[in-house]
Amino acid sequence: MDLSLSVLITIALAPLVGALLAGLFGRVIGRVGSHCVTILGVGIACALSIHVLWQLVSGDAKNFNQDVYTWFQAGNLHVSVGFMVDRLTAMMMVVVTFVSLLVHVYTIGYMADDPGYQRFFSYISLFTFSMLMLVMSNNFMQLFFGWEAVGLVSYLLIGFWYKKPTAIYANLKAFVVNRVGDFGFLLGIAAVLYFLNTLDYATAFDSAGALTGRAITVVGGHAWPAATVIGVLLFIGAMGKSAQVPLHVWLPDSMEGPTPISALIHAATMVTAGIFMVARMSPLFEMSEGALSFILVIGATTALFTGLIGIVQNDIKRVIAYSTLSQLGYMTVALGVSAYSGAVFHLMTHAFFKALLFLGAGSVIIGMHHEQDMRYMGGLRKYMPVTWITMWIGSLALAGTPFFAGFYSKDAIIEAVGESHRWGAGYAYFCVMAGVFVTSLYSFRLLYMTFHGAERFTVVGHHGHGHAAHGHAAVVGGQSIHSDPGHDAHGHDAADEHKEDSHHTPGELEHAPSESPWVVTVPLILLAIPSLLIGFFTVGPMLYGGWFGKAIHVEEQNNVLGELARDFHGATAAALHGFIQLPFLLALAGFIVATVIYLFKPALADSIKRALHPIWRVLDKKYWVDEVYFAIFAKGGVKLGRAFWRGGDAAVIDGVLIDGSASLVERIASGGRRLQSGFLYHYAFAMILGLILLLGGYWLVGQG
Amino acid sequence: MSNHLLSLLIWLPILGAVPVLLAGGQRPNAARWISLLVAVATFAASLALVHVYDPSTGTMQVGENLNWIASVGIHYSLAVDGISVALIALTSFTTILVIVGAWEVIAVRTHQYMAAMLVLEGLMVGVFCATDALLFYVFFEAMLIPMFIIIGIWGGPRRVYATLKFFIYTFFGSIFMLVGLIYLYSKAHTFDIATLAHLPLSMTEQSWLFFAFLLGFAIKVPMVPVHTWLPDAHVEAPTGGSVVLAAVMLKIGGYGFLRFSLPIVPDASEHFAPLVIVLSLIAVVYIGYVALAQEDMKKLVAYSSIAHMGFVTLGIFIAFMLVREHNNVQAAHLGMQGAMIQMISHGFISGAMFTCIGVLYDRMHTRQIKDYGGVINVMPWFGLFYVLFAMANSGLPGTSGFVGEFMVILAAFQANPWIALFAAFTLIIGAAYTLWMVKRVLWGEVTNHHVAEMKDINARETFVLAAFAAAVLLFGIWPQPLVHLMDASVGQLVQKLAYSKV
Amino acid sequence: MITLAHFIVLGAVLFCIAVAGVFINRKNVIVLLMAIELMLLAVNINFVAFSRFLGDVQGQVFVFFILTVAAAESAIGLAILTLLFRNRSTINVAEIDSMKG
Amino acid sequence: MPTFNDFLILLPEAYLTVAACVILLMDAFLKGGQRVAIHWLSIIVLLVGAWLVIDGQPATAVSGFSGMFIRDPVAEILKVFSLLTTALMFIYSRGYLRDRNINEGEYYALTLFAVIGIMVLVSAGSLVTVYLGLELLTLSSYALVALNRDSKLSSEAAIKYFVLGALASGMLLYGMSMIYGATHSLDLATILHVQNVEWRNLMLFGVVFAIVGIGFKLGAAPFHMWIPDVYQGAPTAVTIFIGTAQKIAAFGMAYRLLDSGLGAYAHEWRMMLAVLAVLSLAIGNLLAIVQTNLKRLLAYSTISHMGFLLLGLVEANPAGYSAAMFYAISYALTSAAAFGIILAMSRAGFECEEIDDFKGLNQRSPWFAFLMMLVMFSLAGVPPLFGFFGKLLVLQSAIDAGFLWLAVVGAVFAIIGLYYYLRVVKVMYFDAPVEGTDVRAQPDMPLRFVLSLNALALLALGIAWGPLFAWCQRAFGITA
Repeated sequence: MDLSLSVLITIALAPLVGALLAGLFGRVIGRVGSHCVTILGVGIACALSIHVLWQLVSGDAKNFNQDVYTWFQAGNLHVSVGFMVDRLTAMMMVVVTFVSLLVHVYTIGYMADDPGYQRFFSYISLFTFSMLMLVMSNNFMQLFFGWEAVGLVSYLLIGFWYKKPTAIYANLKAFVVNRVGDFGFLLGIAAVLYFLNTLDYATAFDSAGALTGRAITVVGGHAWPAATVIGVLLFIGAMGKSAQVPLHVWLPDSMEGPTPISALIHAATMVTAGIFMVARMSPLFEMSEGALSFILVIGATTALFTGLIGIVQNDIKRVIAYSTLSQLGYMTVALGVSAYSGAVFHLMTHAFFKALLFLGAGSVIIGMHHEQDMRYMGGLRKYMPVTWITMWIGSLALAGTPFFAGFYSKDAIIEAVGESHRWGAGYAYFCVMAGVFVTSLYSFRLLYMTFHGAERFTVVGHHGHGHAAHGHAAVVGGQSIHSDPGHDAHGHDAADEHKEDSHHTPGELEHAPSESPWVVTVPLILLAIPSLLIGFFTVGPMLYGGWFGKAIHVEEQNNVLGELARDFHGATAAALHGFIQLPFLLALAGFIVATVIYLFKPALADSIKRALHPIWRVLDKKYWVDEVYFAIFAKGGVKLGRAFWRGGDAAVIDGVLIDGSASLVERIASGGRRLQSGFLYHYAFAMILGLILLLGGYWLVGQG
Repeated sequence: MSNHLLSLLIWLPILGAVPVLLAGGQRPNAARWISLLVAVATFAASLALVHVYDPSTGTMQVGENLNWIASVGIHYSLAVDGISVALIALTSFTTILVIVGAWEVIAVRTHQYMAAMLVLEGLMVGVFCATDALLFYVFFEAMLIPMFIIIGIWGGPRRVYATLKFFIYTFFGSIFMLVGLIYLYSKAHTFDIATLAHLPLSMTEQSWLFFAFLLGFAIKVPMVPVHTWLPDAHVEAPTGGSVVLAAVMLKIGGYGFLRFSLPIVPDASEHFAPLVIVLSLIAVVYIGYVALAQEDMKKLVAYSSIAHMGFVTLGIFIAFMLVREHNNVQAAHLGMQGAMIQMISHGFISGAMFTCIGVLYDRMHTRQIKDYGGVINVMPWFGLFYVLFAMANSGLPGTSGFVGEFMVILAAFQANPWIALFAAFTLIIGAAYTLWMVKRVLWGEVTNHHVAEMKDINARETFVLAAFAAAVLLFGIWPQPLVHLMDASVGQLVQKLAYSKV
Repeated sequence: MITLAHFIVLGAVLFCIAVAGVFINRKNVIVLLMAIELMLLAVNINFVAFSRFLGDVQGQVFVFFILTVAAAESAIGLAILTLLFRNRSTINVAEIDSMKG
Repeated sequence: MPTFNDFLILLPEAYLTVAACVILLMDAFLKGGQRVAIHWLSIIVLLVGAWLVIDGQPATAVSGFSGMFIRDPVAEILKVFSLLTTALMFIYSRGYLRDRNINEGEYYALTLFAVIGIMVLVSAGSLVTVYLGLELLTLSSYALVALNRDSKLSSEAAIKYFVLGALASGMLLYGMSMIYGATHSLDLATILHVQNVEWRNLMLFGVVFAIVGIGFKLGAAPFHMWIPDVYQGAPTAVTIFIGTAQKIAAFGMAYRLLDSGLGAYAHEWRMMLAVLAVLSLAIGNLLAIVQTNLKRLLAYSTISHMGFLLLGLVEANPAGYSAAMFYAISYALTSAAAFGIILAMSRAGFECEEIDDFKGLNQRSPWFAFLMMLVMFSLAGVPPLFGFFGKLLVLQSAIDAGFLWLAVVGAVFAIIGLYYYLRVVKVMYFDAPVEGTDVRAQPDMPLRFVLSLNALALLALGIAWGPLFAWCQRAFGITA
């Protein structure tokens, strides 16, 4: 039996309904009411999504593509809202709703005593709705709608603690930087309409062939292939959402938001929208070598250089954030070499283990009473075992240990790059290889600094719970750590009472860390399972089995995965083979280095830092990208605006033209009034002059 | 009834102003209720118009024609096409909200304020349905009088400068338009726009006429560089004045381009389309930056209005390029449609933005951004609306603000990618200045005790904002009804573009 | 032999003197009245001369009208003059400038 | 020999002459309180006169006294409106005169004589009649201006008016003498049809001098110098007469001389009128900006309006004349209302003529503020008020006449003009009233009522000006 439209509509709308109820009537239905409705909504969506995926996988349902209603019909251009569901979509739907569901549950614990409780649930449900609209869309307009809607929710959530200066700075930054991407994306859509004359996926993909030979002169005289223009423009959008260099700057700052949304939006789902989009558009991207090379280089750069920054971070969430950037880089690289299913595969595995890592980090933060600086942690494994183990699983997956989910996806990408002969593939190969080492280095550094070694915090039990760390920004090693969310998380209810005990010194806890409640740990466990297993079970079909069918289109000559498929003999074999591969050795190296420095000889860390100080500084300053952007775009923009305003509007137009001409008239008038001297003889003289004037005039007329 | 529906729409509010005035300053409540009644009745009539109007053909409909000045051949002739209908509905809708919005806010000489608003409404409706050039001009000019009074009496400290600037600026533009119209009359011996549309004109004549019209309408829109009256007028005007000004009056400029420049001087319009397009793009980019630098909320929104109206002129004149140079009727249609949608949508959004600022102003009596901060802490519901409208203002999909700009950019790309590129720049700069304002006003800790004392919006304000919000969301999520209303008419306009007079 | 031209020229000369008298004189208003009378005389000379040389009597009739009106005119002029003197106790043209600009 | 018919044609004028004399006598005999009778009587006289004019109007133009006196539709309209505006002025002036104990009898009688002068002037068929009508009008006006015996300003105004007026009429006469010399005739119709004039230059000199006379009467620059001082100095009750009926008369004079007489030289004189128009527009509008005295401001605005009126004349054809006449009438009615409001606001010892006297009028008496606003917007030519359509028509005739540049000049100065009219509205509506002053309209019911009608008529005629304009057109033989 085929997919029914009503089911899909339900999937999309259920979270929206939940969001509206919790948002508008939060006060009425209360905290419990709010999380019930939203969880119910997302739960329904998740269940139905799994059902849909099952229908598609079991093969008794055809791909679905149908309009729901006409958005507008201008002339013969028909733009509608509708759903296109194939295995790619269904997989995304499941990932989104599943992670979202777990995050909802997790939030009950994490936000337990936040006054914005209802608001938060409303937001994340709204996000789920937007994300579903994005992935289920069957046309570019709706895609853009979802694209910006998730941006909006991300804006709201990053700024959730709207009293925090850093948070409201970060959300503005995130939205605007994303808009830079959307700017390109919108132009890309315009280009699609221009060349393919439709905004509908199916029609556009079918007629993609029409692009060959079409060209457009963008920069003076030089004609560009249509496909390249479209590809690059669309990908600029992806660069914004998926935080690719140079538009990556917003993602680390987005950590100002509560941890659950870091897991949901800034790791698992939203940031992968770009990857999904490119995969979805594969028929278009396949038309252009140029665009793909562009993607390849951008992705590779992101993969390596953002990873490097991760090594020097001390804020546990930021480490994971940079790791996310780096992993997104990997996915992009995969796209760049036409290994779309590889990218999507990594997207999926990453969604699980990265969400796991974030939620784990969140759990640690709860345990540490909202301390986020790893330098004040250590030895936590005995306090919070569940978190410890699950974090290990997540990190191993991230580092690409054979048999773990991450291994299959990442290894495939690396090999695919190796296979590819596309321009830039060499550079990309180096980057991803080096990236492996970097990844395992910062992953294990995080584990050791958090769970192992000596405790770097002291328990001084005099305050009541919740009045813990806040209002401080520990300044260590020249790096400032933004004040932690916990402050405000607990701060709203009794903000002023908190004022006086802001003498808190980092590393002091009121009472010993403890394992988080079940609402937190259960999601961890539920995420740990797929992080461990999903790769093993799905790698075969997804990567090499052509599981996505026509959803992903790869030109024959680009089909690197096809090459790999030939020497793929099952997941187990692949894993065993993996142990003697270069990537594993690099990961191992990273593991060893991390172990030596951060587990056995912590002193080494500082001495190395001193030894490599210039490099450390570059990384610590994140290559100064933020500073440069701020100076040029933010400050520069305002300066330019003020110049335009004062110079252009005020000075020239108003000053000279408007008020200038007005005062000129005044001056003429006050000069002219002197003619009216009041003396009779002047009056008479004027008349005589007039007479003479007319006589003269008549002479002229008489002559001419 | 329907054969006099348009007259009803014009004269009901104008005559309705008389009892309001008679109610006098002593009985402000009577004045309020009467004017609300009149406004609602007018809105009902406009809905009836929407109902009567048949969008399938897109021709001029519901016409009336009286021989006004037989000896000169000036007619009192009214008719509407889809575009007029939409704008008329917008006008009557806005007026209700303005009157409700001014309920207690306007305490001095309430009756005069309400009466002025009603007269203004009637005249604006008249502009939108006049098919006789002189009748159009009469409404076009007469409109200035009530607005002059509104800004001048109930305005801010520099209201006199602002209102004189507004009046003279606009008059300056329209007087040359009048000369142009008279010139046309002396050739055609009629002011009937439809007839003038078929009057053969040499390129030279067309060029002069084009600039006469351009001056008249560019100032109204307003386009760079004749926009400087708008920020002053907005800053000084009372909230209601700003709302009407932004929501409806500016549209009259764009509407004028459609009714005059486009059909009467098509070749000149084509020839000078690049000029207008460049000016529109300057409006988007340059004004965007200027808005970024504003410290006064109203000025900021005023400048953003200029930037958004840039899309209207862009959409209209891009259509010329597309039809004449690329012979791409489909895209021209899209661009024109986009311009129309943008007009309506900007009506809602700017109206809402100014209402929001008015709400803040009524509580703090300052419009300086720096005086605010952390308003969300004390006014959560207000914050909800404010963020919504801010997002709409920065063109978020799902709000009406997106639709028009989306269409125009798509169309512009087909004429020339660079035009689209500059136009799309609004995505960035628009988000930047709007959300930066939101950040400084709404978010953050409560900055001072004045803010701390602010009360959240009351029922009346909630009603007004909710009404705007409903419109913004409806046409954002489902623009089709609006598009359908105007589509056939737009189609006809686009047909006319191809027709050359030389 | 005196031709029409001579009379015309005479008239013109008188007229110019009169006009000059109006705007050159800055002393006394009386002089203005005289200048005006002179102007009318110049006109009369023209009319008489023309009617004489054209053999048409209308001109001379007109002259009678002009003379009568001139009388009335100077009467009113003098009346205003006395009024002026009563109010300002001066008839100096150069001092009558309380309204200007 | 004049026949009885000739006297019939002259009936309205004759009637008014008699009435004027009667009023003069009554003034001599009536005592204090009874004087009111004179007021109402003279108003009735005017209205009856208007009725006589319309009632006895022959279908086609007729002339009497061997063509010296013409009675045609043009004359009819001009007479009717000068009589009506004069009646308005009587109604407005009563309180003003009493407060300043100006001799009412003389005022009414002199005005009536002046009106007779106007009537003769506008139906003049020969240079003689033109001159006589003109002098009757101006001589009475000199006296009227000086009527306020104890006022320095009004005597100064009177002397200036007198000297310059005499100079102007002297020039006019000089021109007439030349025209007579060149055409051997004083009869306008004959002059019009004289072929191949000997001494064409003489003739053209005549035209120039005639234009000087007309320009002076209109108050067109550079023959406008008397206007500001006379407007300001004269008692407002007289200024209103110069501002209304006399403008109609001036148009009539221009029409009679230029078209009926010198039509053959249109090519020459329209150029000259164009020059005068530009000068008047410029000087009038520019100098009005810097005025602080409302009467003086209105004086300069008159000058600019005469500039517009000339725009109509330059077309030098029936269309243009009808436009110009329409403009003259619209201006007369508007300025009647303007001065009416000044009169209504003035009280004993208080001339409400400074612009600042109107501060905050909207708070003191909103109704009169509203009326004044209508007047100002009508003067500024903002639709839908009467004044706009006058401007519309004259601009149109300028364009039809091929004077597009002139129309543009007119438009430009209309913008500058707008500014000072708006300033008055601004003062009334946006400024706060001056403490300690109490500017209110006189409690004179007839005045309030008629003044309101007059001002509202500007709005009403703005909406329904068709019939009036059609009437003007018919007068010049245009049938729509």
